[in-house]
Amino acid sequence: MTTAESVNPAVDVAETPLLAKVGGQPFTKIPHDLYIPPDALEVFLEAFEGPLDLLLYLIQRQNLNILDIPIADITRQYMEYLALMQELRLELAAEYLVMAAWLAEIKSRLLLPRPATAEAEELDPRAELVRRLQEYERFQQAARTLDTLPRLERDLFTASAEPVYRDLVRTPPPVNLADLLDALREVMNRAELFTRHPIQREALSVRERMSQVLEQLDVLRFTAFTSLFRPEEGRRGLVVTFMAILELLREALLELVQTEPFAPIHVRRRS
Amino acid sequence: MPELKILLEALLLAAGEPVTLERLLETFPEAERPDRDAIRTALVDLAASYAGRGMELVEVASGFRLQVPKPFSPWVSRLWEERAASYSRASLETLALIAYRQPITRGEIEEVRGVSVSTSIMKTLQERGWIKIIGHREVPGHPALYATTRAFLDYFNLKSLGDLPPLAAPRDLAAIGAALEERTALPDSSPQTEFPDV
Amino acid sequence: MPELKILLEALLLAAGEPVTLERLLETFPEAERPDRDAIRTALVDLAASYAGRGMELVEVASGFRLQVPKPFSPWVSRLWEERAASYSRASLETLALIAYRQPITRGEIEEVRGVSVSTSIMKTLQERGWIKIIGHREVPGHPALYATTRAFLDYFNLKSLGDLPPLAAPRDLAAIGAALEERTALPDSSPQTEFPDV
Repeated sequence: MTTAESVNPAVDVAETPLLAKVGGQPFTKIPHDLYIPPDALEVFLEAFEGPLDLLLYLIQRQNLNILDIPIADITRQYMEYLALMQELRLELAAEYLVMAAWLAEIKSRLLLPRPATAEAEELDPRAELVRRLQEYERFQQAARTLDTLPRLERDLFTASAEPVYRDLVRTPPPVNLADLLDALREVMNRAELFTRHPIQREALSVRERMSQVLEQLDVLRFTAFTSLFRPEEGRRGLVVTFMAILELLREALLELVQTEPFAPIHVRRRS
Repeated sequence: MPELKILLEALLLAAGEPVTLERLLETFPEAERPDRDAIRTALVDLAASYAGRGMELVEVASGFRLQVPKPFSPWVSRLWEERAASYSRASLETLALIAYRQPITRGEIEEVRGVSVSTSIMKTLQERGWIKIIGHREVPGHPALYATTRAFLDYFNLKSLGDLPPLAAPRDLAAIGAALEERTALPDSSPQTEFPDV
Repeated sequence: MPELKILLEALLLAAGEPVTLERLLETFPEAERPDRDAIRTALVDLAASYAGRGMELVEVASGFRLQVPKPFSPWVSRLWEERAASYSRASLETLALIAYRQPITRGEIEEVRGVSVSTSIMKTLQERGWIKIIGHREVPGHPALYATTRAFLDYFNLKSLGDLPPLAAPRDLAAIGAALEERTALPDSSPQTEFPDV
């Protein structure tokens, strides 16, 4: 850490009276050094985002590299801030106390002679703290960078023009042939159930059908032969219609026209 | 400060709604605030610059607004195409009956289905362009006769109604067979042998 | 049909949100649909035509968007009474951790920050549509795994996570240890056995 850039505006306020201390010079009793009105102090202390943030602040304020942490000094300063917070009855997150214990542990381990045998594996007791501080510092930086990215609604604005002439377009649902067949099968099966009731069908009369066919025909226009048949009537109905047509033909009431072999047959009423 | 005309463009685009002259004025710090005439002139300039573009500047009751001109509405409308919910069973049955039994009246469909067919189903299928009225049955009430359209065949990738798959169930086959025969077999086959059971 | 470039302008303005190339294509009836390259070329043309104007065409995670460029923000932000929300350091740090370390659990965020992450921060970020739960870690307690969303990228004017500014390079633990050894070794002849109180 080489910059003395402050962490946030709230810290700025407090930083000025403390700037005299540089380069790890011992820190005297905090309350006497802090020329901060009690209200502002509270805001200042509340501005910390946890113990790592407070530690980083203490380190950065003294223009120290994280690797140069004077553990004894920083620990003392940290404890003094903690005491201050407690004095101000600020609710302390448990993490602050955990950090205090950790700092004390590091400090005591640094004071003890290291056993020569464990030399290879054992790292400096500060290493883990330094790692955590560095990691947190990276994301503090990332958060600041993120905040400076051009952001919608603050720096950039979606450009739009009203689509006043917009109509509601609905895409009809897709249908596949299999669904259609399923539906038909189902309805036919159901229809069978209905027809199972013994309903006496009136016998289809060829005579009646003859007049029906005739009614459908026109003197002027040809009608498609096939259109005279109603498949829903079943075979019976089709045959009756066919016989009616033959009978009408015999009686010369209609004429059939087919322009060429296999072409559609058309029917017209004879005048 | 950007050119007034361009700044007004940015303001109107960002607003996305009509903005009054007063509201436009208020976006300037007092010391730099242009007068109303300057804004009006710039707006006129801006409006003229949109000739042949994808937007137009209009003054409506609640202020100045950028809008997408009418000629673009067919494309713009399709931006929000809503996929309708899939068809109901009733719609599919109705469509299937029309396809396999055309021409058919609504009453005949109802007879087979055993329930009434709602007007909205017939309307939906007609709006989709899949069925149409091809005439009226010469019976009392002159009910409309429905048939499927070319669009229906196109949608299902069929060359003709004859390409509709036959139904597997034997009972149904007779019905469908009759429907298909009506269109294809009848004219060229001997009805005497085709219909032995009458 | 209007010129493609102009039509795209109208579509993007009407949409008022990022539009994918596919969605743009679908606004054309199939028979008249331009190919993707034609659209891309027209979009490039269009973007170039906005130089010095009150809008710019950008591609973000969810597609192409017309937006009012940053230099206009002082005026544009005065259009609305409310200031854009600013986010607390805690929120931004949490968001940064999720953005750079996703998928990540709340516990992992807390570990780096050295402090617990309030539920309200996670809720706000989720409500904002910037983060979402994408699964659960297969460890006791099955903690939720958080990741950023497409809306997050859109909001920060990014096309992909790769466009995020690079994170400061980490120093690995061994290096930290070595550096510490070196520093403490200098003033003292036998650092192995004795650590001076620093």
